Amino acid sequence: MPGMSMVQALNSAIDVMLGRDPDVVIFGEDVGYYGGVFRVTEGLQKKHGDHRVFDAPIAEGGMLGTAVGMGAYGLRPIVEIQFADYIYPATDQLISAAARLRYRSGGEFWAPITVRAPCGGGIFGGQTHSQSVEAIFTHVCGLKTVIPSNPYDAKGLLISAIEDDDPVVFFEPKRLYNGPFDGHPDRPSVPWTQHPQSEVPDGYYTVPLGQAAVARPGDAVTVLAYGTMVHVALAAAEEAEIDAEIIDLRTLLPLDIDTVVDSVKKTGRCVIAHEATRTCGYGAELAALVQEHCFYHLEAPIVRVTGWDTPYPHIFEWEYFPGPQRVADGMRRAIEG
Amino acid sequence: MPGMSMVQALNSAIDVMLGRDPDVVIFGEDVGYYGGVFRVTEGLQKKHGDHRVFDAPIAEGGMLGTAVGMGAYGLRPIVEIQFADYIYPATDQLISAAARLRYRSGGEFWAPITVRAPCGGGIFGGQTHSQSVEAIFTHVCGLKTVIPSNPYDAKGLLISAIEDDDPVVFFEPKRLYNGPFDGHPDRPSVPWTQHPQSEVPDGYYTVPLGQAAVARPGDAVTVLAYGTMVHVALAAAEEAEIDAEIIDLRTLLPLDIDTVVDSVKKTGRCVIAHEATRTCGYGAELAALVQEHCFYHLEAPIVRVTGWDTPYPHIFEWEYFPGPQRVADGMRRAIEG
Amino acid sequence: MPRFAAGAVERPDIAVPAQQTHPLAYQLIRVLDDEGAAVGAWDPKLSPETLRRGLRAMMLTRAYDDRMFRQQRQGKISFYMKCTGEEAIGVGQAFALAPDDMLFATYRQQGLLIARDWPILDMMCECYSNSHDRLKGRQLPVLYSARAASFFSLAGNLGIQYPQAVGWAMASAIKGDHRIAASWIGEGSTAEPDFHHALTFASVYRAPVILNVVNNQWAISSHQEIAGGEAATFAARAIGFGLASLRVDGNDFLAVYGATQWAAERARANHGATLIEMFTYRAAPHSTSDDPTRYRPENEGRNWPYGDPIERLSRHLIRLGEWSPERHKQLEAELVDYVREVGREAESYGTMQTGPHFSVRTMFEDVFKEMPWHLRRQRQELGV
Amino acid sequence: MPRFAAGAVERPDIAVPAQQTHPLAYQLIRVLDDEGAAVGAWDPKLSPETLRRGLRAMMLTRAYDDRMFRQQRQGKISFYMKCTGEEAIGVGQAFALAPDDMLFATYRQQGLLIARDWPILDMMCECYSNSHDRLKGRQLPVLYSARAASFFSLAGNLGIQYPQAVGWAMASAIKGDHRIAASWIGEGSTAEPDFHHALTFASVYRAPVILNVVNNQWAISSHQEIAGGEAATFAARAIGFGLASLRVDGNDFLAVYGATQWAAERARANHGATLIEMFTYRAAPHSTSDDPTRYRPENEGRNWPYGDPIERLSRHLIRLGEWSPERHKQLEAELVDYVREVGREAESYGTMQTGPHFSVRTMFEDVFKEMPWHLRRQRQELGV
Ligand SMILES: Cc1ncc(C[n+]2csc(CCOP(=O)(O)OP(=O)(O)O)c2C)c(N)n1
Ligand SMILES: Cc1ncc(C[n+]2csc(CCOP(=O)(O)OP(=O)(O)O)c2C)c(N)n1
Ligand SMILES: [Mg+2]
Ligand SMILES: [Mg+2]
Repeated sequence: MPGMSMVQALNSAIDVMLGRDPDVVIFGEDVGYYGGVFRVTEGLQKKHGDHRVFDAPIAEGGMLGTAVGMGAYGLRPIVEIQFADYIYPATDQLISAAARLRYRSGGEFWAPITVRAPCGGGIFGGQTHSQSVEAIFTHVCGLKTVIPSNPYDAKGLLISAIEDDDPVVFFEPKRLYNGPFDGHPDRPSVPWTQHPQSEVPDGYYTVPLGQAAVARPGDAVTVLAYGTMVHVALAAAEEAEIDAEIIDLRTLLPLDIDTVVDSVKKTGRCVIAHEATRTCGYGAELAALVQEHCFYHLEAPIVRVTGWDTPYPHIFEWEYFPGPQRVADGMRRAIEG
Repeated sequence: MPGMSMVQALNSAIDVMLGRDPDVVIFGEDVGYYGGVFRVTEGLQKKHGDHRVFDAPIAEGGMLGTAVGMGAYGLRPIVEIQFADYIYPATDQLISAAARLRYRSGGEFWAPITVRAPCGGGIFGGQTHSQSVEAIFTHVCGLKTVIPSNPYDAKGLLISAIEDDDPVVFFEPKRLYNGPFDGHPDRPSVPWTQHPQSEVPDGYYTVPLGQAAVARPGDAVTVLAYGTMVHVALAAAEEAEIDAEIIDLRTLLPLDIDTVVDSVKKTGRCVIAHEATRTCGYGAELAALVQEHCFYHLEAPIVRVTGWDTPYPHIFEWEYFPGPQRVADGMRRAIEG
Repeated sequence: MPRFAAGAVERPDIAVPAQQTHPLAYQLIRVLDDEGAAVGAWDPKLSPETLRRGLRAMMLTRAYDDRMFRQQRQGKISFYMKCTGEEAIGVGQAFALAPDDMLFATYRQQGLLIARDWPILDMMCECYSNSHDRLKGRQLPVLYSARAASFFSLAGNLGIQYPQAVGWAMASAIKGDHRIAASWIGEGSTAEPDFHHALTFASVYRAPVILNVVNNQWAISSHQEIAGGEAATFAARAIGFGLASLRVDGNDFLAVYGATQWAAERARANHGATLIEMFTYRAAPHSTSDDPTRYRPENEGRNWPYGDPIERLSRHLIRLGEWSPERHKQLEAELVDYVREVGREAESYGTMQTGPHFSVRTMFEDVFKEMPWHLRRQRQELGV
Repeated sequence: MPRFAAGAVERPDIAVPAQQTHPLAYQLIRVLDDEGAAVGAWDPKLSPETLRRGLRAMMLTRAYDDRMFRQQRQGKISFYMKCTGEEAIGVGQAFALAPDDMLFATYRQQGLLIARDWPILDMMCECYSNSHDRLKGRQLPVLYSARAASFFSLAGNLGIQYPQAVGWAMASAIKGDHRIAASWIGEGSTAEPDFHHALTFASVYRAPVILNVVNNQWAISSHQEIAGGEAATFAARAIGFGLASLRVDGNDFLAVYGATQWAAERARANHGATLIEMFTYRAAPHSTSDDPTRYRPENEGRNWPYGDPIERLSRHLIRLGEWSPERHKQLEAELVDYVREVGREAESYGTMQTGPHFSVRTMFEDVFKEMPWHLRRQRQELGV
């Protein structure tokens, strides 16, 4: 059980699955020989061969299109989109084909595809290397959407995604690749090895899709978060000394509604935090659901702390990013009503 | 002031703008010689020439891509996407280019494009001729989204959209093209001519973007709706004898928040109705906003009455469609709490 | 007037470098001449028995289309699309492929299914969305799916099947499988990105796939020039990707068969993909929603120089002494009866308007393999 | 070893039917031979003065790149991309185009701006995201926008500029304007749908546009074969669309100029679009985030048979008696000084880390022409 970074944990998940299941293949831009621009597939082509791990032409739509065909054949393709910001050319194949296939064919064909893409900001990547686009996909019936927050979950969830017979969009917060990030860019960065969730088994295990985790139990307010924002929320709770219950959703669709509802019923207050732009973001759905299920328990309006409704600006990264200060303010607002 | 159908009103808007502004052009599949599969551009090529009104190759992404270039040149292109279901291949150009252009260029370039697309079900079109995809675009900063519910608004809003210097996605509920539709498919269809909102001036006028209309004043419950669902909600209120205040949002982004908030503060109850799939639909954002702004006025959970989270099934169109019965049930739930 | 004579195009070896096929992108492979004789190197030399089976499948396709088109006019189905004039493509290509080669078609290759002896009863039930519709009433009429016939689920979205076929073929190659894939796209739809993706990936990965462009001259109201068909042939699109290219008289059963056989052998022997332009004519309206008199010259269809595929094959068989006008008439009548009879059975399982349909409960199934909580609750909300 | 000799390719009339240019897709237009002489029909016969200006612009581009690359290493900017070895393309093409022709470039044609005498001060301020950055700190370094130089806003998204150029050219044609558009795309990015759309629309609407593929052999770590470059040349992609095609030694300033001039005249005279493959070599890493030693042979760059564009033009001028090694050295030193000096001025307006930047308030501007209520409230929420 060595300490693994999130990159290593993802690499291990793919390695394990390539080893266990001869139908698993992975491809994408720079994924093969080079091992991916974030090194997630490093060493895998050498180990498993270039029929299983290969480079793709720069055509995200072509990758999804061929992946649907591979899935229909019986393979379990994993597609790496180099940045979530570049997933748009693939939306038609993802939405019109992969997500609808089982339904429209009466269950005859399906698309057991996993689409991996680094998401989120925090690396000065500007507006085309920082986006969080999950809400486009959570709106699409037939897709599952997953965003892990730590190495252990990343590996276990990715294995579940690969084994899943439905198409899964798997977003990886790139700011967490090499260490947990609490939203303080000015502080020295911490590697995963010092974090308990970097204890990752070498072999096969799963973290089931559709189950949230309580990242921090508490009574004062419920914070619904995922990906990087889990760490930011933890920092916010600590720094503001608020006894928040922080829920790491892990899977956005299907959502673990029970964990969410139980917590909000207990605290009576709710903050939703995500990096994506606010309007029609996934937080809107969470707010709608929470008020539907917990209306009579809510003591104050649900607060959304999110990225602004602007592109991710290069130089104002940290003014854009919903850091611990803003999350703490949100908690206070939710508590004070 | 003859009675115009929605198709005629849209045709008139485009005709007026082609006449007033030499920079307006319109193109799309079957748009030129034939006049469009729904006849919205009928006669316009003959009248304004094939340099202004023309057929496009079957490439929604290519249409948007060239439209962005035309916009940068100084034209005001209108692009017709034959069905909203086929807008996905255009998402990259729409999101990554059109919506971001003004921002990323520091205001040097912009994309004064109007993208028109028939949306919604009710014509037995199956899952690829029935979709309501507005929530994908309302999530994108830099895009405006409009959905009219009647001929008068359709013309006035379309002229505003064409004149707008930002990209506007303009969805036309195809079930309303030739008559208002109250959600009762079994009743004989009514033409627009019998409806007051078919009184449409021949010439130029605008309905401003960003302003909702109160389709029916009332005190018992607020219903937020747009497009076809406005008529369904009106029928539901009448049939269930509920004194609902029905708001026709008309523009989804930017939303007329004041009209929404004023109404909900008055009634204390809110139903949101749309045809699109529920999860992360535009109704989620409305619910989130309403509880943010009206929490202390709300007397019961906000209710969403929407399409189900499935593809639009061919034969179960009317079981899928959120008809007057379901809207009335929603109102009752919102009233009873 | 035919611009290209039958038998004039040479037939390269299946192992030839793709570049050597490129001149063929500007010619037209034809086997049946104006007299109904089979001439030249592309004649697949089929037995009279096979030819008669091909003829029958084409005629059945047409009879099936005719009835279903009328069923729409009678309000029994919501929509229909015929392939009249294009029957040689679906039927001829299915005959030339192995029965387990995987087909990624458009809505205009119903002939593929019929040639594979897929029951028209099953197809009709899909069109009626009735209680025997295996697609549970979910799809528009004509958007079939038939895994048991190695026929991939049809999409309403133009073009998206094209790279899927390439992906299937890549998978077959990865697995060392002998099966190949074939796909079809309308000439209008070649403008979609999927066309580009399919050609790129087929070239880069040398996928064992046949990519067909059915150039029936029209895309609803748009002439093929709006897809760039005047500036170059659609077969020529292969050149820039180093793929083999053939251009074929799509109304000539023997040419269709011969070219497909060549491309299939080439793919199976691992020499790569072939792009085939099937040059044909959409004799029918685009669909039941369409009125072609609004946009195309009245006599265009009648004056179409390459004739009707059924008449042409029939004439060939007659010339061979293996068929007669009388037998043709008789078969035609038999097939009309047969389709009517099957149609009655299909209707007995329900029509769109009258039902019975699948249970409404099934509306919530198959969105995912297992139904998540939110769909279960929505089903409860609907009370089914 | 050069496979293609300079001066060997014939130069058709600009009004020639596109088909007649298709053989050129498989050749390589070269003007400068190994001795530095200008030979053959494609020699644009430029004045020594113009050649020296071209040389200077290329050398300035390189000096600019070198400094900015180092600035990134020093943490003063977040990211940088050089065009080392490819300078002849941006510079040569800008020289051959009219100053108001509209350019839709990628991140690797900074030479276009420099050749148009766009101030490198302005470019530097963009890279620093400082208080003089006209893009208000919003964009990654190198993603310039310069409307006054008829240079369209660069996107991080590969390929999306390509159909935009076609649309701009269509608009120019609709308006009867004399201006044409030009666009660039990397060979790797030709796999994107936008490439297909651009070619299709350019063909169908006969748009006055020049579409360049910069084949620098690599797309980050992927060799051009992953984009289908081994099966056919990228210039050959034009054939299937009936567009004119040229394939050019992109390291040869004169060939680049000559070919661009030909395509520009052709477009301006309404004979349609040209696809030009600029055959070159990415001598530098992909970007500051990249380590090419991980994926490409060590000596590949050194052994590149087509040489360095700056050395080649310099040698040509020397051979003409219009330049000398001493003047070259001196100019090089001058440009380094000049860039340093401008760099200091730019830094005085702020760097990424130290600022000053634009006001944070501007983060909420330009999303729309007028700020809607929700952005105003979000600005208030941030308290700026
Ligand atoms: C992505 C997409 N865009 C538009 C349509 C609407 N549409 C349906 S059929 C058709 C014409 C197709 O023409 P072609 O590809 O030539 O095929 P044909 O009908 O002639 O067989 C159009 C535009 C669609 N189904 N999908
Ligand atoms: C749509 C999209 N997909 C992926 C990327 C990531 N990316 C940036 S540059 C690059 C390689 C481009 O190679 P090429 O087109 O050959 O241009 P070059 O860098 O060689 O000039 C990739 C894959 C992107 N920017 N946009
Ligand atoms: Mg067609
Ligand atoms: Mg390159």
